[in-house]
Amino acid sequence: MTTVFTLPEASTHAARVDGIFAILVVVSALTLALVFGLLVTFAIRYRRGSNAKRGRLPEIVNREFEVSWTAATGFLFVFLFWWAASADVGALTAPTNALEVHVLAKQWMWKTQHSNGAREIDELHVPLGQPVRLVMTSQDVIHSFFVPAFRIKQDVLPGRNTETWFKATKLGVFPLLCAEYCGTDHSAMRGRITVMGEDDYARWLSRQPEGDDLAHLGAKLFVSQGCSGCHAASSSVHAPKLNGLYGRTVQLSDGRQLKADDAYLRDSILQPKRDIVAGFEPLMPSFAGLLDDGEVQSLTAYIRSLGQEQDHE
Amino acid sequence: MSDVVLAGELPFPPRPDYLRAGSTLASWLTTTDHKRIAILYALTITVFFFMGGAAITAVRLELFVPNGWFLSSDTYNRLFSFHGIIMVWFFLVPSIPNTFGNFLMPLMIGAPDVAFPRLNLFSWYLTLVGGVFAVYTLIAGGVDTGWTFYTPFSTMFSNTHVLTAAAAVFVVGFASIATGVNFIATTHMLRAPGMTWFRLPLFVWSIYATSIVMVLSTPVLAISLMLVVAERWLGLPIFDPARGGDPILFQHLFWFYSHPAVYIMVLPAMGVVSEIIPCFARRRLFGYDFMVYAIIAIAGIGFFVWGHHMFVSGQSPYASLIFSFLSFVIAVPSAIKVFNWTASLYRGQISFNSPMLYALGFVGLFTTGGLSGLFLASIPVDVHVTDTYFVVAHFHYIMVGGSVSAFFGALHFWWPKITGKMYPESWAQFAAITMYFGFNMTFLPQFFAGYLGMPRRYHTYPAEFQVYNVMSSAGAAVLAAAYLLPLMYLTWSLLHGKRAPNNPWGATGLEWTTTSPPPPNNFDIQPLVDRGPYQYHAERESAGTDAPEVQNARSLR
Amino acid sequence: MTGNRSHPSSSSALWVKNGVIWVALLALLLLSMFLAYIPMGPITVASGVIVAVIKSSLVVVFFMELIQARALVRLAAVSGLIFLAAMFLLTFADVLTRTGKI
Amino acid sequence: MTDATALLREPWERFERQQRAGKFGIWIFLASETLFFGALMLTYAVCRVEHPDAFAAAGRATNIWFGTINTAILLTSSLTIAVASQAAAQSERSRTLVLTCLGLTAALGFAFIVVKGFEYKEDIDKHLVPGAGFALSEAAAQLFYGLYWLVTGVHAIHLTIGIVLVVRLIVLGATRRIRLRENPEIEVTALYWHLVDIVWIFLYPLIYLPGRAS
Repeated sequence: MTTVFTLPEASTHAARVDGIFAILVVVSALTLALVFGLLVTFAIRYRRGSNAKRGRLPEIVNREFEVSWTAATGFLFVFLFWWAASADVGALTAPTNALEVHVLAKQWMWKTQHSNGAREIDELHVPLGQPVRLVMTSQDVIHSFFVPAFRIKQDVLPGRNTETWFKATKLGVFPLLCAEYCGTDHSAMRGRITVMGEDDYARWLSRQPEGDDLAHLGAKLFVSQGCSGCHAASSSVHAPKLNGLYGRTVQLSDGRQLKADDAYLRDSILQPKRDIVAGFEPLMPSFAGLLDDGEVQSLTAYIRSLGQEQDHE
Repeated sequence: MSDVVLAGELPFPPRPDYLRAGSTLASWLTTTDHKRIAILYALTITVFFFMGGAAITAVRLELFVPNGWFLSSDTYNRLFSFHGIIMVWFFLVPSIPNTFGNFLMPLMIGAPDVAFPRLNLFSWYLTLVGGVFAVYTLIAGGVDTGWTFYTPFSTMFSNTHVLTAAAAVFVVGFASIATGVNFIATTHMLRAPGMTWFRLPLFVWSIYATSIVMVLSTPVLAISLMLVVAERWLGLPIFDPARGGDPILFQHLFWFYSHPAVYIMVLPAMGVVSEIIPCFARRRLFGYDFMVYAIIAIAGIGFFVWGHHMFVSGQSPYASLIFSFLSFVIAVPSAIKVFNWTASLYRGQISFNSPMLYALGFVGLFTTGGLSGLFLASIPVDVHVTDTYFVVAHFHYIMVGGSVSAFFGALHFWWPKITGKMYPESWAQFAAITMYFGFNMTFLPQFFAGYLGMPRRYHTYPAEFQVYNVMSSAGAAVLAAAYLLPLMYLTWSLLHGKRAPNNPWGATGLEWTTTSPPPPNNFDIQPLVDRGPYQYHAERESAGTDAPEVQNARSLR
Repeated sequence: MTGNRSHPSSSSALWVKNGVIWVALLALLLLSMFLAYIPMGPITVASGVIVAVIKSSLVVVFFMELIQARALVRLAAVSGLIFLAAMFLLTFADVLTRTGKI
Repeated sequence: MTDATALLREPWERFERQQRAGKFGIWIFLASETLFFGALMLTYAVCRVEHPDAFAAAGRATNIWFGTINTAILLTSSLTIAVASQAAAQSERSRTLVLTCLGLTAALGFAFIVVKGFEYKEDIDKHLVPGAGFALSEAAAQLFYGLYWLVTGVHAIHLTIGIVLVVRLIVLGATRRIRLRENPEIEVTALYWHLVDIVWIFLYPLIYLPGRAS
């Protein structure tokens, strides 16, 4: 049982967080040294009965003195805020070429799914040096995807997608933990992130059981659930066509405009009456309760692939 | 020190003080005397303090080994939830305002009682009813949602006694609103003639600010718990994700109360320390008006920073930036207070009685807790350390290192005034020092475990964190022992303690001008105030600590 | 006399003084109902709330006599609203700028 | 000086100070009630911003006539208790006026509860209770009705407390066990009643007016 004393910096973000952490440690150490130092020296020097000099406070220690170091403290804190905020704002959105992984959290396990359909439980294999974007949702309560080595943590909410991203910079296996209390086995809901070399990852990926990738799975669902009846390109029913839909801005019946992203597709499947496309009747039945989150993610991937085929021709 | 005989007045014939003004149980249970109600509260919160302590002792024992040894995960979850709920709402929130605030605030402003005495007794009974709900919840099997009651776990997935736990907190919430209303009205309406706002002792200021925070934030807690109960018990969907409910909305409502709540817990402690340090350093408090503005600033800005609990909850990054900035801003008043306490020691005549040890301990531990708060206010670091033991260490440094130390400091500082008996000084100093080191041994390792990635509320944890947990559990044993010591020697002092004079510490303040313990209506003659608080003059004193001129009290009638 | 609450002496004057406010309140009620049926998009939604604010101000100022109350009481009345406004502002700072809507 | 010393109570020496403290105390409590109902309004506002169409559809399903009549009733009750409170503050004989106004207020309050009862019955018949057989198709409409039942229920409880307080004043006043003239309790009860009325003034546009225009 090796006790851990230092945490590996295994992602680009980790280095930046540790930088800010170090500054804050230095500032705190100085302040603590100042406060403890003053406390101890005053306690010893001005203990009752000592023959140190008493009397009125020296003139300089007056109102301006207090105002000035209050302002100094204020500026220091605002500077610290700016320094921390700038690092945070920079790391907000994942780079566009990020590898997308769908994470599904359910009471007390992690299900990860690569874009080519490879599925893992409490495991995630990622390539070194390539940004990975995690699109996460929960099937029951709030969980939290926490990888200490990458310094990332993001709550996973039911009924909604939350995202985070990282770019691994060290090979190895790093613990994955659930950080938001989620019931009995909250402390058992742990996993491992394995960072592999570029080619090892490709070999590992190809060896995965040839489960359909998300898009093919989505295609099957598109037919079996009856979506093709109205939305297929060949169908005569007056319903919005989905080819090339992904990424386009959609004109809605009440005048609003929405970008057809993951969240829009997901809402249209689960709550069709929410955003009705201009020129169409709200006839589509809701699939909430009929499709679980994994199937919704596959359908979304399939609809996205419709858009991409158009770009290739 | 001889009793201070008021200029030219014969000592009044001995009358029964408030303790002996009636000895039947009924006289205690139907009293409207703020001093007796303070004693009732003191007993109530002591019982809850040791109940909460027992729960966490079991947890600390369980965490000696990575995979636990005598608790199931469910029991573990109920124990830490019970510890949280009891310590927050049944000990820390009422601890200083309802006991020392109730007892001392009327005395310090020269009033015979609080503005609404019957409302004061009613809020104690509300706390009792809340306590009954809490004890029922414990006996019936406990609640496992943590003290935060996050949805949708609390509404849809927990099969424990969430309803009675929420009812307990709901009822005790209204007790603190009633106390808040009472104290605000008292501070405004019942100050002695001459006691202007800037002659108020800082303890009264801190209780006044705490009351405002209590009155304005607790209703939102009542609503958030009512919504959980409505959804769980009446089936009215409000946070149900399947029907479009927003779990983050619950967190907004909950933290809108729960961050001001931590200022409800620490502001009175700051008031206590601002009374103790000048008295034992024999010096006027440095920068009195800055300390007042700092208290008001903390109470005010305290309402705008709650979002720093939700940086990783899915809250929008822009809101997180706003909350992060406001959280850095609120650190400034706390820094002012720490520097002013330290500066108050300069050129003083410092004596190290146990209240002073607790107060100095408070300044040190509160500074550490406050600085670790800076880490949590900066978003990138908070993303890494939130929901880990780093956060647990942060808020324990402020609540246990700060508020509980100040509570024990106040307990020793005003013990002679409340009970009329002196406590054994050497025992008290030993307990204070043990508590200081026991506390640090318990919570310092948690900072490291937290940064290295050990999440909070974990029954079983990765093996590499064992050494930190063993150190913390060992420290907890020392801390528990340190908490039992005062129980023993203070009970001893009640029975065999030396008779306390009116002003054993030579302190200024109206509460020291009346007898110890005070008569039922506090003052034989209405005090008149013509100068500010803390009239200590270190330079005129040689080695002794004879009492400086107290507020001269002249007959008004 | 008791506090600074000067009142018209006779009871009929009382009814007239308060009756005027009461009529105004009922008129505003009907106005808000009427405005709700006019399709003006967000203005319709806002009209309901604005009329409610006017009605409640009338009740607070005249029926609850805040206009004659001491400054301290007015401060107490306003303090609740200040922190309520802060709660709304900061909560909506999150809700309105949150991507990945529900 | 008025001989109100009968109403004087611990720890006050002068009646006028006690009266001021009572008024100041109730206003602080009303500030906390503002946040109490304000938090409920915030919950409604956030849910409505996140589900505008569902809330519009749900708003249309409410019966606006019940809402308008009830609002009118409560506004009238505010008038009567205002007159009662102002009459009580006068020095000369106004006891009958105070008692009649308090009676009117209690009656109007009771009328509101009765009308509310009919509305609840109609809502149940129209299956507007969130759960299995919910009438509207939008899922988020159930959020609206979850809040509707809760908010109107909490308001009804507060109104019932108000009615009890007013009836208490009537009974004690009529049997001369307490002095109605310059009794601070009347003003305190009136202020509390006005708050319950103001809460309903805000609930009316939130419950009954959404979605009327489309």
